[in-house]
Amino acid sequence: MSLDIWMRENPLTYVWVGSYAVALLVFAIEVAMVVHKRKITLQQVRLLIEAEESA
Amino acid sequence: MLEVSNLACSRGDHRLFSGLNLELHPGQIMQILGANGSGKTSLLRTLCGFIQPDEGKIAWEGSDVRDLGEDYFAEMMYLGHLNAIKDELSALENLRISAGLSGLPLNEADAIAALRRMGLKGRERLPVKVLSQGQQRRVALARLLVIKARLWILDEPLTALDVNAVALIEGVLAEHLAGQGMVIFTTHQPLNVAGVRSLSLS
Amino acid sequence: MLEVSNLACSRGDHRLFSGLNLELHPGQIMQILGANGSGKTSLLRTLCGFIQPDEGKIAWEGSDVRDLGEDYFAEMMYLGHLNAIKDELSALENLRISAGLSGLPLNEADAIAALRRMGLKGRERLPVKVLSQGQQRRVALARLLVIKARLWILDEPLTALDVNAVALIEGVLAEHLAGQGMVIFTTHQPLNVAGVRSLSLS
Amino acid sequence: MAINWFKYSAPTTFYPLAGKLIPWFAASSAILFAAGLYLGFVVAPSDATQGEFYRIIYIHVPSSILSMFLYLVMAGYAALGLIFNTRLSSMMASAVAPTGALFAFIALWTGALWGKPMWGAWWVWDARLTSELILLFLYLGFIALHASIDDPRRADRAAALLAIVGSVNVPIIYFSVKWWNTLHQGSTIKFTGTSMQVTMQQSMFTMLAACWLYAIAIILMRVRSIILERERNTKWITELAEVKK
Amino acid sequence: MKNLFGLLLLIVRRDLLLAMRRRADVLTTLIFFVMVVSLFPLGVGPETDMLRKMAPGVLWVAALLASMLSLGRLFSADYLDGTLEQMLLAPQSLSVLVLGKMASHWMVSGLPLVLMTPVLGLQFDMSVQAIGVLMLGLLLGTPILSMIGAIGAALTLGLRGGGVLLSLLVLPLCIPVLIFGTGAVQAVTSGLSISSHLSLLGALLVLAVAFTPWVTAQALRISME
Amino acid sequence: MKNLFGLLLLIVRRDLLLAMRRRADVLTTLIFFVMVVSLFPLGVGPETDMLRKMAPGVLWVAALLASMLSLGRLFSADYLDGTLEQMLLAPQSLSVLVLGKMASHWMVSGLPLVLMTPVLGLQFDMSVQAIGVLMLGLLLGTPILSMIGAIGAALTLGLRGGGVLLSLLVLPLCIPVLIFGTGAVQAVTSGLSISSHLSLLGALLVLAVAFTPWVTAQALRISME
Ligand code: HEM
Ligand SMILES: Nc1ncnc2c1ncn2[C@@H]1O[C@H](COP(=O)(O)OP(=O)(O)OP(=O)(O)O)[C@@H](O)[C@H]1O
Ligand SMILES: Nc1ncnc2c1ncn2[C@@H]1O[C@H](COP(=O)(O)OP(=O)(O)OP(=O)(O)O)[C@@H](O)[C@H]1O
Ligand SMILES: [Mg+2]
Ligand SMILES: [Mg+2]
Repeated sequence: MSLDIWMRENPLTYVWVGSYAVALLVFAIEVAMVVHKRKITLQQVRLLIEAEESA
Repeated sequence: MLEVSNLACSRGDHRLFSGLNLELHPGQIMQILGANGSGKTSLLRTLCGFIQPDEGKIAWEGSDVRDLGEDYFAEMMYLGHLNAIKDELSALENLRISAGLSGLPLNEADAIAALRRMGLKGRERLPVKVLSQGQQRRVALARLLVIKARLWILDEPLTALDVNAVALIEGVLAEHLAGQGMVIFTTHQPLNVAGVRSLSLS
Repeated sequence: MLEVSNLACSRGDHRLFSGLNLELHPGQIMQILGANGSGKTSLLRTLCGFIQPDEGKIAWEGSDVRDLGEDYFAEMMYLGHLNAIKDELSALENLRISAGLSGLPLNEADAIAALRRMGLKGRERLPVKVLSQGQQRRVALARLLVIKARLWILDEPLTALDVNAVALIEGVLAEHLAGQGMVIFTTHQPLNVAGVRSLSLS
Repeated sequence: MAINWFKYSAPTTFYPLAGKLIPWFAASSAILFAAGLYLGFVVAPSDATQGEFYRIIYIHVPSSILSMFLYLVMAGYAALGLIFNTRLSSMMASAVAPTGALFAFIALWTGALWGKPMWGAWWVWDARLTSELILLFLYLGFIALHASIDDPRRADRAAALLAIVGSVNVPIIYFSVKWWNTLHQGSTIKFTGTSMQVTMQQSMFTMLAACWLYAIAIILMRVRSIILERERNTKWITELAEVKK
Repeated sequence: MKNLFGLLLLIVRRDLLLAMRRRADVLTTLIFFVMVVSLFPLGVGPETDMLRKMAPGVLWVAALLASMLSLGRLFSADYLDGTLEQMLLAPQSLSVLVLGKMASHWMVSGLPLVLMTPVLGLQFDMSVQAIGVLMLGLLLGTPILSMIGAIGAALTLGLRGGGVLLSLLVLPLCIPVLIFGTGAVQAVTSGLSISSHLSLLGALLVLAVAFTPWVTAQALRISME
Repeated sequence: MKNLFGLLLLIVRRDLLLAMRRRADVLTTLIFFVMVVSLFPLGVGPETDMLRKMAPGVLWVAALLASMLSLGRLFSADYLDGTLEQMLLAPQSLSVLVLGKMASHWMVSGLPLVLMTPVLGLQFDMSVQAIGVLMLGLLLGTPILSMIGAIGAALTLGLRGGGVLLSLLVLPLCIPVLIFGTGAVQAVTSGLSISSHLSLLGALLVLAVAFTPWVTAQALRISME
């Protein structure tokens, strides 16, 4: 199959794109999600505090 | 004697009550008052140990109920919004099983007598699911007659009951109090029992 | 106009009622009386078409309700023992969805106004499961305010409501009657509305 | 000492401390990643039998190790939270779970990518692979249970019980799977980790350290959000600088 | 017409909203699928050849079970809290309403399985072509499973142990889908034409869309009596 | 001691009585098992050799799924109608009570599967000896499934989508049972000794009896909060 041949010809690309890029992407997504979650949580906390102050 | 000191309880972000104190001595009855959502059910469930209070202590005969565990359960009985009866079983079977669970096996004659007293004559052996709302509640309330607990915790016992049944329950409560029992309950309906103290959750 | 003639209904081996007649004209309100298990719920569910009567006829504006089908449903609203609300959704979402189901999409502002009127201010966006019994019942009852049905069939609408809520419902009923609506209901609790006729299932 | 330990187990002190530590962990992790990649791809020679493919090892092995180790960490925190009712431990447990699951996923993914050139198949039902897959399921179970309970206290306690039962079961699973497999199949083709070259070993350890530090940094970041969310009613949260802003 | 479509949309939106609230549900159906599929090699042994042959059968059976399991909830939640009563009393077409519920059920529990199939196929060492046909089959077949299942769900409403009873009623009806679906994969691996199998599946799908909503609506009315 | 035994008996009697009232339940678990097992030949194709090899795995997986399905009801009925609250408030050992529920669950949903196995084994052309070992394995293994499952059932109590979530939590934990159970059958067909597999299963069973009731009791307390 073509993937097999390509893989044997470009082992480093295969390793890089297949494993390291994916792993780094996963890390990046995780970081992005955590940062986003922090932003959202901070927003919610502020909203809650405002609501309490006005009440 | 039930003694609650400085109890605080919250659900979600919402503080329901705090600094709540109450004492209930043998022969006393107490009604928890409050609007919808003021925390009556939450208070009663805290007294049963289902909900962990944020602060405060609940003591039975001087010891913390959490340390007492099953010894407290043996003296207490809770009747909540749910009837705790099995649809497929008859009223008779239901009553005998729940007595057995409380460690007080009940013979058939006694069980039938209790059900009759609750106005379920002729319905003892029907599967409970065909009974009306009020009849189902009566089956649940029949436990008051057969389980010998000193402290009764009743959450809206009168739901779905007609006037006759309400009168009956009033009689049962009075009897229990006369025998040095204790009752703590909630209801939104009028209930005529002598000597009711009340505690209001604002 | 709702017209019931010679209705008979039985559950199991048990004849609940027979030869029952009733008429309900615009602006009228009728309470079904009866002890626990006398067949009130069964009667109301028969009027909705959930239960097939043994005998007799139910007519709406002169035609049999079974022939009318959806045309009857469009003019009628039933509120039973169950609240028909989704635990996970908020009160607001619940109300808007049930209005949508009845073919009357509801915008957010109106829905909020209705919920506030039911005393749920500040609780509109909480998931319904965290509300108390009485608050959940209020969410269900908010449908009375937004769904424009002429005939209301209410089975124990006051369950779990506190005194304020009961007064509120009394007001809503009076308003509906003034607008030529019709109401048929059951309850074991006292309800103050002018002009209630009653029908007793012995 | 004991006093100190308890002091830092309170969210109030832990939150700012974690905030100060995160940049250090993150920066050293990034540096080590760069170094590890350099060592692994430039300095280390290619393998005699596997050519360049073996270089997957530098991400595969660290993530496999972390995925297993983090499960124990998670279960440990959960147990602490359940037994001593310390809020912070439970929060740590729920902060560890997603990272552990992701490392398990990376281990599976990179392993599969390695399997294709080595075995000619993306996946074989080998003992190690299968138990890694089951480990991922255990993580997902923990996360799903925690997510489907709304009351955070109940969620913590229920998920903790699950994690503890799971950690008792993990060794049983591992040995049963291993045994199941070896009974049928003489041997699956396996990479024999024969006397690894020094540079290979160095790059492996560098990458392992990098992943470790990354895990610590991200877990601390996540736990800070969790603390904010859970403690939003308390006074100290309202007085935080980032909240006031 | 427009009104009916609006109703369909309302129901689909509502059910998807509910599914979002209980996001865990969606994921767990998927994970259940993955897990059942992964259990088989553990029970049967790791021989690649045998696993490859079993694969389409295992995946189809797992998909069937996963959609069966999630069917239990299709109406029962609405039944228990009284919403279903209100739906039956709604002045709108019950069949359309039911169709909406079927559609959202499929989106939540069928579609993710289809999307997950390639990964599992690779685990069983299936060829890319076979995986393609398997997915196509599942894409046509899983909606049929949801629709036939809905009839069973409506009939077993409110009966205790409904879940198992449901499977009992529905599984036999789903056997043709299973046979055509796996047949197509077997055809492609032995180099035969797949069109007859897939077009039969397509025909079943059309039939199901035409009739099952109405039948389910009737079943609901019977169950509510 | 006698008191605890009396409680155990009370609970078992009660649950069996309930099961008798809903007789359909017992039957349907069994029929689900039979049906899942019979679906496989349909999905996989009729080659006897392959089927014979698959048989223990398929039967075990089906048993696992069937007991998973019926687990959903282990506590949920009691939870919904409030009986479970009363059980937690009973002045009696909760662990013993839970053990009673586990025992009756097994009698209702595990034992019938074991008894049904010979018939299904013959359908897959298994040897009599292999069937014997399979049954023995199931006899030791199904109680473990009920007991591990009970933990999951207690943890997922009252959660929507409980059934699938339950499988997600419990299936991975049950894998050793599956492996030892099928391992024993494979050992006997290849002429090896079965005692090690079965004694491991026995050891798991003893461990489960010792610990799961207590863990489940804790899980119930957590879930009722
Ligand atoms: C999806 C497939 C794979 C999975 C899930 C997987 C999983 C694992 C796990 C869990 C470990 C354990 C780490 C430890 O024991 O310290 C590991 C280590 C390792 N794996 Fe994989 N693996 C996979 C494929 C492969 C392949 C294809 C190769 C090479 C041909 C490979 C080579 C290694 C090596 C060399 C180690 C380190 C061994 C050691 O330290 O004892 N893995 N893998
Ligand atoms: N299958 C059956 N066999 C015998 N009796 C039955 C059966 N199904 C229902 N019943 C009886 O029919 C009556 C049902 O009444 P229904 O629920 O309409 O009462 P209700 O007037 O609403 O009472 P409540 O005030 O308690 O709500 C009950 O007396 C019940 O016992
Ligand atoms: N997770 C939560 N988030 C916010 N509020 C909550 C949460 N859980 C419970 N509540 C609130 O706590 C209160 C619960 O009260 P409880 O059920 O004890 O009321 P009650 O006094 O018994 O009322 P009723 O008379 O209606 O039965 C309600 O006001 C409810 O809205
Ligand atoms: Mg209440
Ligand atoms: Mg009634």
